[in-house]
Amino acid sequence: MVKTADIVIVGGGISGVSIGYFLLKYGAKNVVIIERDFLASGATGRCGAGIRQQWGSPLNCIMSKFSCEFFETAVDELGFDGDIEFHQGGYMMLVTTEKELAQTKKNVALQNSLGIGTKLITPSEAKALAGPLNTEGLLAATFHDRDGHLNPFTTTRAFADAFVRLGGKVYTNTSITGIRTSNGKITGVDTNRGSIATNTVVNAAGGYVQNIADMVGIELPLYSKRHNILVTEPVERVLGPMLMSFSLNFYCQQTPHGSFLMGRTCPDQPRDLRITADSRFPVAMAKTIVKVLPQLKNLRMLRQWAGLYNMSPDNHPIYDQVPGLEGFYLSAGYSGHGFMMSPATGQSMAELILGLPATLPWGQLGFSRFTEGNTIHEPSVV
Amino acid sequence: MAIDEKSHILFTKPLHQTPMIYYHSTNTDINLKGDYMRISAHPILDFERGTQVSFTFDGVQVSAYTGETIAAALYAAGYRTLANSPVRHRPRGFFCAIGNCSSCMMVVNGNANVKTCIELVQDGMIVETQRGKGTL
Amino acid sequence: MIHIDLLIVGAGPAGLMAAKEAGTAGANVLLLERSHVPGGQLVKQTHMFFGSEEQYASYRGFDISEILLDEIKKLPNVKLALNATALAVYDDGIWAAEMDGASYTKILPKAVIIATGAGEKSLAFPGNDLPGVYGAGAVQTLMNQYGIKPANRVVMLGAGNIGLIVSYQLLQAGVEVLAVCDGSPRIGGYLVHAAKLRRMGVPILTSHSVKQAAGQGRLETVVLWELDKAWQGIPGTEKVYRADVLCVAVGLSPLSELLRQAGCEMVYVNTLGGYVPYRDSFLATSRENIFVAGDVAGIEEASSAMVEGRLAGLSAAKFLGLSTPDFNAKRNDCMTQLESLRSGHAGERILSGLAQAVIGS
Amino acid sequence: MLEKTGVPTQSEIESVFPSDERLSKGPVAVIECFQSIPCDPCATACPRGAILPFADINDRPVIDNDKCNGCILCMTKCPGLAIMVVDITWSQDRALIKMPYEFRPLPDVGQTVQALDREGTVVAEAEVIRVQYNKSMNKVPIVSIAVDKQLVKTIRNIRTICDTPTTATHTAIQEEAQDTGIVCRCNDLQLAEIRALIAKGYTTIAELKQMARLGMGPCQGRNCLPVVVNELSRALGVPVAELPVGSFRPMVKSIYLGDLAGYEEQGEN
Repeated sequence: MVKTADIVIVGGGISGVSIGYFLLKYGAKNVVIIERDFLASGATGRCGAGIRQQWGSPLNCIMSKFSCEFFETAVDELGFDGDIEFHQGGYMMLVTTEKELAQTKKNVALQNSLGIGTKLITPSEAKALAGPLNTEGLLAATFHDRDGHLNPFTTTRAFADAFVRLGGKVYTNTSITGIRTSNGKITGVDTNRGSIATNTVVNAAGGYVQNIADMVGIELPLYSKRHNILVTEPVERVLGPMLMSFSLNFYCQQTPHGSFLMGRTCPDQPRDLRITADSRFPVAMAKTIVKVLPQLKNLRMLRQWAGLYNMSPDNHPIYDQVPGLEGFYLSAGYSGHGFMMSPATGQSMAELILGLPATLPWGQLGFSRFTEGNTIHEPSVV
Repeated sequence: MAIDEKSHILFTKPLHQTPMIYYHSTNTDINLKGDYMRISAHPILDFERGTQVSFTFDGVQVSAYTGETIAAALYAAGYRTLANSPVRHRPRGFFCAIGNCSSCMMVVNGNANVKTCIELVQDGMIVETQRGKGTL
Repeated sequence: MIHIDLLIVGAGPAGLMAAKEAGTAGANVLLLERSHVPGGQLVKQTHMFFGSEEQYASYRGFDISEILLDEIKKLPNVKLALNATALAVYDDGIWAAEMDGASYTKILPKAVIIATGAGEKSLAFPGNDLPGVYGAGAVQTLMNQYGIKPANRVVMLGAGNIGLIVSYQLLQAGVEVLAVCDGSPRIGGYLVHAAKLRRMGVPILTSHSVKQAAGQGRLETVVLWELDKAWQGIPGTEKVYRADVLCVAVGLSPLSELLRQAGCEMVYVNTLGGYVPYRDSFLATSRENIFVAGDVAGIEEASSAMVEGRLAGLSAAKFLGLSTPDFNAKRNDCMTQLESLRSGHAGERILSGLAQAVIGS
Repeated sequence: MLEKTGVPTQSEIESVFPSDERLSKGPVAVIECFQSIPCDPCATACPRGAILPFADINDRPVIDNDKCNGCILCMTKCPGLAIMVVDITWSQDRALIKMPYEFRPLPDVGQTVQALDREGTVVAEAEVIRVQYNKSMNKVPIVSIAVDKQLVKTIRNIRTICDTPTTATHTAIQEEAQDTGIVCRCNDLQLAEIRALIAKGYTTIAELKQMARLGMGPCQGRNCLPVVVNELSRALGVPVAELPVGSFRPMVKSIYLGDLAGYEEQGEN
């Protein structure tokens, strides 16, 4: 294990490996990723991995457009020898209430103005794009054909392989046991395999960021909560686009492997770090999905699991240096969208840490927005 | 619609490109077919068969007895291949016969992935060889 | 939601005995059996059982199943559900099950006995997925449960008790057994079983394994070869058999998924067949209301499974506050029987395994 | 040798046979139980007490040859079918052997059958003298055959249908070098693919699940995991007990979404 590093990234999920990759791409040296378990073992490996550019705030539109375009060429950019399984079958958002329709029209106008080619479509157009869809009760839908979903495991590997090729070091099965500070500055980290002297630590520990912040006595304005997902047995493809609806409370995709993967927001989820399966979820999810995709009643659920959403007060991430501790950076609070935003996360954090000109509006995502009343409103969050 | 054949494995080159050979499901052995295969004289056991029913397998009429699983009835009728495996399209028969594995999954009455080693036959069932992952 | 005193998963020898014992003590019991017939592996055991009178020695397995079922039918507080599979256990104590093969339900039991048994292990060799390469237990099911002759000519891989017994049963069904082989230099099963096969003219090839299974679309040929002391095949020792079935009897592995989901602490013990739960000597796991019995707690003979089932039934009843005046006598009897079943040469491996899995008492 | 071949040696057979003196006095049981196993039904099977009581269930049976009258009661109780009765006094030149025979068809009285030794080799012909089979016999028919007296310690079985058993051939068959055998039937993964992934650094079950969908199919890993943990153990030089096993998630068995959706309960969310 190295004794010193310029930058230590805590967490080998999609955000950590993306930050690591972009740091090296923009000229940083001696960057280390410390992962407690194995790559993508936390929320990344448990997420739905949907990719969409259909948002209601300009910030999210810009960040997600950057990310989606990155993923389109990621295999080449990262020089990956595998497949990240980017299925660009489009993302279809179903609208079932008048209020939702009004907001959706505003969102589409915003998206179009920012170069995102979302279309507002009729129920019959939606049916033509998603054969198994039950359009009963559907007022309209939006569709953007460049959205889709990815394989979170291989995408993480793609970043990690590039990071290592550029000289980065990844230490898996390695836990941070302490963070050393001196005079309000980071001086190093301790791990179960030794200590590393460094002046910069990036806390990208996903659901566990507070555990890391606890080591330096800092309370973050974030909390983690459980989110449930289930997956079915695989069948030949019948569903092209990824489906989602705020009013119906679900998202669902058919992966390239053939399985259907779906989730919904469940109330009363624990806000601790429990990621055990929820006994209530399968029935609730099944009731929802067989209404939207009636054919799925003849498909079998294979497995369910849960992961952590790291939530922020305004459902937007924090990309910032933690006030009061120089060299301690935070990239967290993605509120369920960390995977799809991960290229923007990497780009933003690299620019922030290396002091580069901002090409993305990460300046709006600092801690000060909470104290100065500049929180960001996103009307389109599950 | 075809599923990407390589998607199951990400870093290893396929060991050998398996051609899409669908082994003939009607590949029966005359010596292993029909009621000859149903044991009549056994030193220990007396087999009480249920009532005779029939179902179709890939369009061919097969007779069976209630209380038999689909896989058992097909076996007695001389059929050994129940499915083509999901990626390599190799012929598959049952393996565990008690629902522990996935070797015997077939299309039954239009539903794919039915474990036929534990699913009992019913009169008029439509049973088909499962090719690959099956369809919804 | 079904509220019940005791949920027992699996109506094999262990589960049936557990239901009988806990039911006799007065517990309301729901006994789930995933198959359409109760009895687990007993229903296809046509040989006489070893052991002692208390474990129905000299009775044939399928007869024992009938005896136990008759006793359970006498207990109105024990409900046996067939085509009923326990699907999941959650941290809120709720269990999910598929009932009647088609409906989902939730169960909130006060105590649970896991008696799910074991599954057959497989082995990787060229051609191992050809139709005709089957688990030995699978062939036994086909032959003894459904009365279907599985083959004309069989090669058996494995000379443990399952390999030997199934080979003999194949002969009884009129099937020619070409050879029984085993990678080990010694016959693992009971020698009386081996002797029964040998005097029928079946060769037993120790230090031999399968090199390859081959055939066009189905098994036609099995190639065996001799293994050296490092268990590597020796080129030039190949023997080729024209067989239509190759049975794989390379051991059993406990079906412990539910114990995992329940968060029971597990340990890998090779001599018990794989991952088994830590338990006390009365079969309580690390989760205070979950008990185990039979092969899921470690692969042994069905006679031990029956005694373990009885012991787990007693332990669960006691946990439920239902212990009867003769509780101590019954429990001591179970302990004595288990001790005796495990006391001989064959029990040495089991005892060494249990030493790693049994903690406290 | 017995442990390797399943066939007792001549001295082992001699060790369980009564003396020539006892044999000359009439029918007597011979128990070929050479291994200590937990089994004791024979100890209580004899109404005359000819089989001595066991101190332990693992004891091997000992016959009091003076009490044994060569009846068949113990034979039908022995799960190992290890008991036969020999009577060298049955006729002037032939001995009678009574043995359990759990096969069909049963021979007819008077039929000439092949007599086999303990390796199944035909050593003589024998005449079937008696076939005993009734309900009290626990489905263990007893066949009595008359054989040459010289062969009482050799013959241990009969064959009623006389066909030639198939033996191994030496036809060369095509080797499929690329086929290393299926480890996972659900996702069609071969052993070589798993080994390649392990060699690439995916050395936990959890990572193999992610990268190859190992153990993620409808069998829920029941079939592949026991094979793969041993592969990992061998490749890493770490005992299986020390390997992390990954997670086990609901459901144990796949269930239709339609069945889930049909469940009604108050308080679902």
